[in-house]
Amino acid sequence: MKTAAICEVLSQKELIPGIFDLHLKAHEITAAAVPGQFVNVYTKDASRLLPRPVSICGIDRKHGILRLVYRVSGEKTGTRQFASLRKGDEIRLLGPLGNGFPFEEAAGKHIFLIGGGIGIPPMLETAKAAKAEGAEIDVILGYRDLCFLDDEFTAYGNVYIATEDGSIGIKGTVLNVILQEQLRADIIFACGPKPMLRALKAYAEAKNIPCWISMEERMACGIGACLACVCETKEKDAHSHVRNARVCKDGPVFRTTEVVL
Amino acid sequence: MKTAAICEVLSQKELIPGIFDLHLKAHEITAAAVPGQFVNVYTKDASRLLPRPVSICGIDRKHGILRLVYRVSGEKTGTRQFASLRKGDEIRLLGPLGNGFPFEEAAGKHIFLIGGGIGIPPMLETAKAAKAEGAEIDVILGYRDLCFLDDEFTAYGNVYIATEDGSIGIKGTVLNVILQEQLRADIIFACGPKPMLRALKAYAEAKNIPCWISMEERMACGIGACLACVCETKEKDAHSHVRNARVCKDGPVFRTTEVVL
Amino acid sequence: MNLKVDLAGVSLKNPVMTASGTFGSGEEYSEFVDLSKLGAVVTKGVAPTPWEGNPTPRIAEVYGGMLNAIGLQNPGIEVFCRRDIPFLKQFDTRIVVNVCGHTTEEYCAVVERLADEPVDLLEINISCPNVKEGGIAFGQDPKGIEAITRELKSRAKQPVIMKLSPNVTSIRDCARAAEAGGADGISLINTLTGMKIDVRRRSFVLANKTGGMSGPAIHPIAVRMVYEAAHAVKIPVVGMGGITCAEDALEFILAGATAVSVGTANFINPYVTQEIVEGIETYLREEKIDDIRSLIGAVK
Amino acid sequence: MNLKVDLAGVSLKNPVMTASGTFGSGEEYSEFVDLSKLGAVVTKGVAPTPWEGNPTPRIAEVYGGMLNAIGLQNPGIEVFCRRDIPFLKQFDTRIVVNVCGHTTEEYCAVVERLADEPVDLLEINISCPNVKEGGIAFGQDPKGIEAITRELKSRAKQPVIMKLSPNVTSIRDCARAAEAGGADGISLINTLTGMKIDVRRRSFVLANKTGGMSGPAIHPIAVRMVYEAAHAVKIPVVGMGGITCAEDALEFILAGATAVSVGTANFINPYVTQEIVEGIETYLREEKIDDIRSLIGAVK
Ligand SMILES: Cc1cc2nc3c(=O)[nH]c(=O)nc-3n(C[C@H](O)[C@H](O)[C@H](O)COP(=O)(O)OP(=O)(O)OC[C@H]3O[C@@H](n4cnc5c(N)ncnc54)[C@H](O)[C@@H]3O)c2cc1C
Ligand SMILES: Cc1cc2nc3c(=O)[nH]c(=O)nc-3n(C[C@H](O)[C@H](O)[C@H](O)COP(=O)(O)OP(=O)(O)OC[C@H]3O[C@@H](n4cnc5c(N)ncnc54)[C@H](O)[C@@H]3O)c2cc1C
Ligand SMILES: Cc1cc2nc3c(=O)[nH]c(=O)nc-3n(C[C@H](O)[C@H](O)[C@H](O)COP(=O)(O)O)c2cc1C
Ligand SMILES: Cc1cc2nc3c(=O)[nH]c(=O)nc-3n(C[C@H](O)[C@H](O)[C@H](O)COP(=O)(O)O)c2cc1C
Ligand code: FES
Ligand code: FES
Repeated sequence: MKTAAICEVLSQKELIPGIFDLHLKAHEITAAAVPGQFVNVYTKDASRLLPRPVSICGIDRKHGILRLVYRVSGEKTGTRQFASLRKGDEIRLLGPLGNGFPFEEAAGKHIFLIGGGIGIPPMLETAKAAKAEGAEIDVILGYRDLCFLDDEFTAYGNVYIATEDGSIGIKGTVLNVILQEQLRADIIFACGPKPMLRALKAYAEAKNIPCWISMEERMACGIGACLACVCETKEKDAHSHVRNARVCKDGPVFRTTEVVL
Repeated sequence: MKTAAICEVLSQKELIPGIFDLHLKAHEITAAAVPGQFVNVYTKDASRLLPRPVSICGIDRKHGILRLVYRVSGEKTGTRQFASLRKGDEIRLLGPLGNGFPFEEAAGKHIFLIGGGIGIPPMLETAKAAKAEGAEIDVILGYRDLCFLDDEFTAYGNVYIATEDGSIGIKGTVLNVILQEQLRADIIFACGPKPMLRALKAYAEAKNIPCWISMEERMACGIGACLACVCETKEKDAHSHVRNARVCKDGPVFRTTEVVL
Repeated sequence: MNLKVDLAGVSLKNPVMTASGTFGSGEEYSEFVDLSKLGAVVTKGVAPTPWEGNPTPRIAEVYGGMLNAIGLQNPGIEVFCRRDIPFLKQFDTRIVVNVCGHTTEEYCAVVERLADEPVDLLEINISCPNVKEGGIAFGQDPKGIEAITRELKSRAKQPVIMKLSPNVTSIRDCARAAEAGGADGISLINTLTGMKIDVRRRSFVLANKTGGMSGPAIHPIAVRMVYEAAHAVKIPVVGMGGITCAEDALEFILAGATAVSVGTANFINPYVTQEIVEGIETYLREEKIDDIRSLIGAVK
Repeated sequence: MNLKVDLAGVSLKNPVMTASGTFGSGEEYSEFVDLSKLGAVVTKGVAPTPWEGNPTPRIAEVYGGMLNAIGLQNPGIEVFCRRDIPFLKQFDTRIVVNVCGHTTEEYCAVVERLADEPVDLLEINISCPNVKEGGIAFGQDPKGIEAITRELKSRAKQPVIMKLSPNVTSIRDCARAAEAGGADGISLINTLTGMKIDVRRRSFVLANKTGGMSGPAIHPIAVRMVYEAAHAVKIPVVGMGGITCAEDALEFILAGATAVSVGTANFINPYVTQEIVEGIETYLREEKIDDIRSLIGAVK
């Protein structure tokens, strides 16, 4: 069940410059959410109307606490406004939205959980869920330079890090990690920038490893009605029969074999 | 000197339902302000752009404290937003604007200070200034039913009250008070709804008493540039030479003999 | 208290409809709104065959609104009849099918295909700014409007509402042209053509360069056009553009609209259509007005 | 770093001007802004004789903007020449006089009267939506635009910029008409005609019923029109409509404007024009661009 709700801010802190960690009271949303889904976040300022889609980073069903980790994308942005939220403030959300990672596929398997940059947050709750399914997990995280959330992944698997400048972990991309460390997996779940997803798609398809990736597109409705957020698919999509699936509803998680990147 | 400044809220309380008393830190504005002037108040919400003109109710030059008393004019209004301001919040002001009452004319005279409804706030600082000039003051306040600020006027003169329903003071209008109490004055300063101003203009002109009134009109610039806020004058106005003076710059205070109501 | 209005011979339980393209075929929003509470559901534009629409990014946020250049992606009339009409028939609301095409023939094909379907009204989109052929090309020229209206009217079984473009010098002339062509009603406004440039990337934000502007920012322009159109023709007018609350909707009705459509606001608050119906009820009660019809065009 | 641009043969120290009618004749704003820092001051529209303008209320707040129906109140050209030109001459900025009239003759009278005044440019307002005669009546019809432009050009000593209305089907045609009539430049957009209704009082908010919409809400429409106009003609284009910051101004320049005018934003922040000049400087520095002229029309 999707709900539009006004949620109370429980806490917010800045993890590294520009990356914020927001905890919200959102009982109805956490009750329904699964890892890999996202929520639409609305600004208070009435001059900005469109939602900001943000992946769910943590689901605490027992306490009804939703965790979002997001990047402020610039000055005069909606996310800049979110960054000024304090304990006790309110913010409007719509969610949970989209399909989530098929973590039940991970049951008993060896899996890669791959996150690049601001694509890392959704992998955290996915790691927790996959671990609960008994998966054996290699977590591979790609950063520009400064790391965030990496320490929290150690509870769920082996954590490998790549940084663009090599300041931490391996210099290069997540793919450099896989090759250099000679890692292997039965299944891949990933979220990150398009070039990373493209490289992983090629890698996974070459090795015949089932791979699911989370996609990004500009959104308006967030629920599949407006057709703003499409991505190209190999086959005709179920909705419009034209090879343009809706990221917000048919995704954001797709099998790499379904989509054209 | 007019300044546009972001001001800190020192306190805000609700005097009677819907009427708010706001104290702001506004050194530059208080340094320049005189009674009867006003400030433009801007909303935080970027979807509402025009300023709300609000008369200056109190000027504490020593501490740089500006006092505004205003009415919330409805739901979904800018003033409704102002009403949610708390100590420590910030709000953008432009001021001081307009000309103010010529309280120096009151020196040693017997004067009426007349306020009707939300026209009462500017009369408070005017009372203080007139008293400092040695005027003898009759304050006549008209309310619908509930009174506000009335107790504060007692420091400056005799206070008479009229209410529409007669629940407090004399039943009727401020003019009923003057007639019933047989009050007399050398000079009148007034602010309030148009029908009241119209009645006072007639009264003052019949009795040949110099009378200054503060006018209201929709404003955009607040400084005389846009020509939104005009009122009809008897003679050609100084700016456009067409008998349309600017309330924000040539007023808001006019001699009754100057304007057509 | 009566909320019922008559739109081109079709009785709506209240004047609140959805704006085409913002509400899909109702399914997605049925999770939030009881569709039976709405005057009508207006569907996304449908063409004779599936259309894939424009490349992404298809939307951009602008001050008080958005630009869209979806480009009328749709599954075509066959899938629509098989899937979307039966879905909507489950609800006690009117079905308005929004029709698009590249050519007069394509519009006609859709209209003819719908002849025996349980559809209440047709809204003809001759004002989409985001497709190369068809769309706005038809809707900016009074002669073109009259011609296509006449063609469609000769084929349509259901009443025909022509959806007009605001990107014109004289909305009055366009409204009169639709009336002259035999339209049973007109609806307006479609989106205003806009553009957004990313000054850092020095490129257009939308893949399509331009897009249609919608949302509260366009409301005053839409109200003016509805007022002008309503005073130019005798056929009923559907008002839309930037409605976010009951008061916004009532402005259109007072300006002369018989019904209204709510678009972009759905994206901000998925419950909004039903809330607007409730808000109109509250208004009528507070203002002691018995019949909403007494408000239509009441401000002159 | 060069901020200078050439507008119809007149060199501006930077491309930031004020929008007519929002800045008076500069005096009021000179308390906040150093006028010598601006590319030009564009004055309020001036007619041959004093005009008293429309009844009040003349303005209304709308979402992301405002409606105005000032109706061109102005003191007439004689007072203007005696009082406002000498005031502006104190500053090191260009003087652009905005000209209005009810008839072609009235426009001509102002233009001729200004022949020997120290005025740099003339901006001809043929697009005011708020006066009964003149104004927009001239500006919505390409033939009319060409005719009045030709008439004025034959009399004007200064370069002539025709100010176009956005309330048209084809801004390209209007731009081309101005060019054909000999205009030295065009400026756009004037306001979009809008309406606001007070649903509780059931009356128009403006005494004039309709008003011109301005402010950030109209920016995307204005950018689109400037882009279209700039690609339709060779003469320089002045872009305006909803500019509130340097980025908004730069969108116009990238779309093809040689200079920009800032209007409604002055009412919200009286320092804004100067801040925009500074913001453009910062942008050029950050983006390592030497010459603003390389940005004009750079996004295609
Ligand atoms: C399914 C999904 C999940 C996401 N999860 C996260 C997350 O967990 N953490 C995080 O930091 N970011 C996430 N993003 C990206 C995030 O949505 C954008 O960074 C954000 O919308 C930018 O908004 P803004 O207010 O900073 O920028 P503005 O420039 O103010 O945004 C203007 C408009 O553009 C949209 N927009 C701008 N950039 C993007 C983008 N990259 N993707 C989609 N819309 C965009 C905004 O939503 C808004 O509508 C996710 C995106 C999607 C589609
Ligand atoms: C010189 C002057 C002094 C004033 N002093 C006071 C004061 O001390 N206390 C007080 O409570 N009110 C005062 N007012 C009235 C006050 O400006 C309006 O009540 C207020 O602007 C309404 O804004 P809103 O946000 O409540 O309404 P909204 O409906 O949100 O306002 C929409 C727009 O209309 C304008 N507007 C609406 N009503 C008025 C009005 N009556 N006069 C001018 N503009 C209006 C608003 O400024 C805004 O631009 C004064 C007005 C003027 C002109
Ligand atoms: C994303 C989106 C898609 C749209 N698709 C259509 C469409 O298919 N057919 C149509 O006639 N109008 C379409 N429109 C226009 C709307 O129906 C409506 O006329 C316009 O958005 C103004 O109303 P609003 O401001 O309430 O959104 C679309 C609008 C948006 C925002
Ligand atoms: C209060 C007001 C008065 C205006 N007066 C004039 C005028 O006298 N002549 C003119 O050509 N344009 C006039 N305009 C239009 C502006 O110059 C400008 O074209 C328009 O407002 C769009 O710019 P903006 O959104 O930055 O305000 C006026 C606009 C406003 C808001
Ligand atoms: S955002 Fe509307 S369909 Fe995805
Ligand atoms: S508000 Fe602009 S002249 Fe008074």
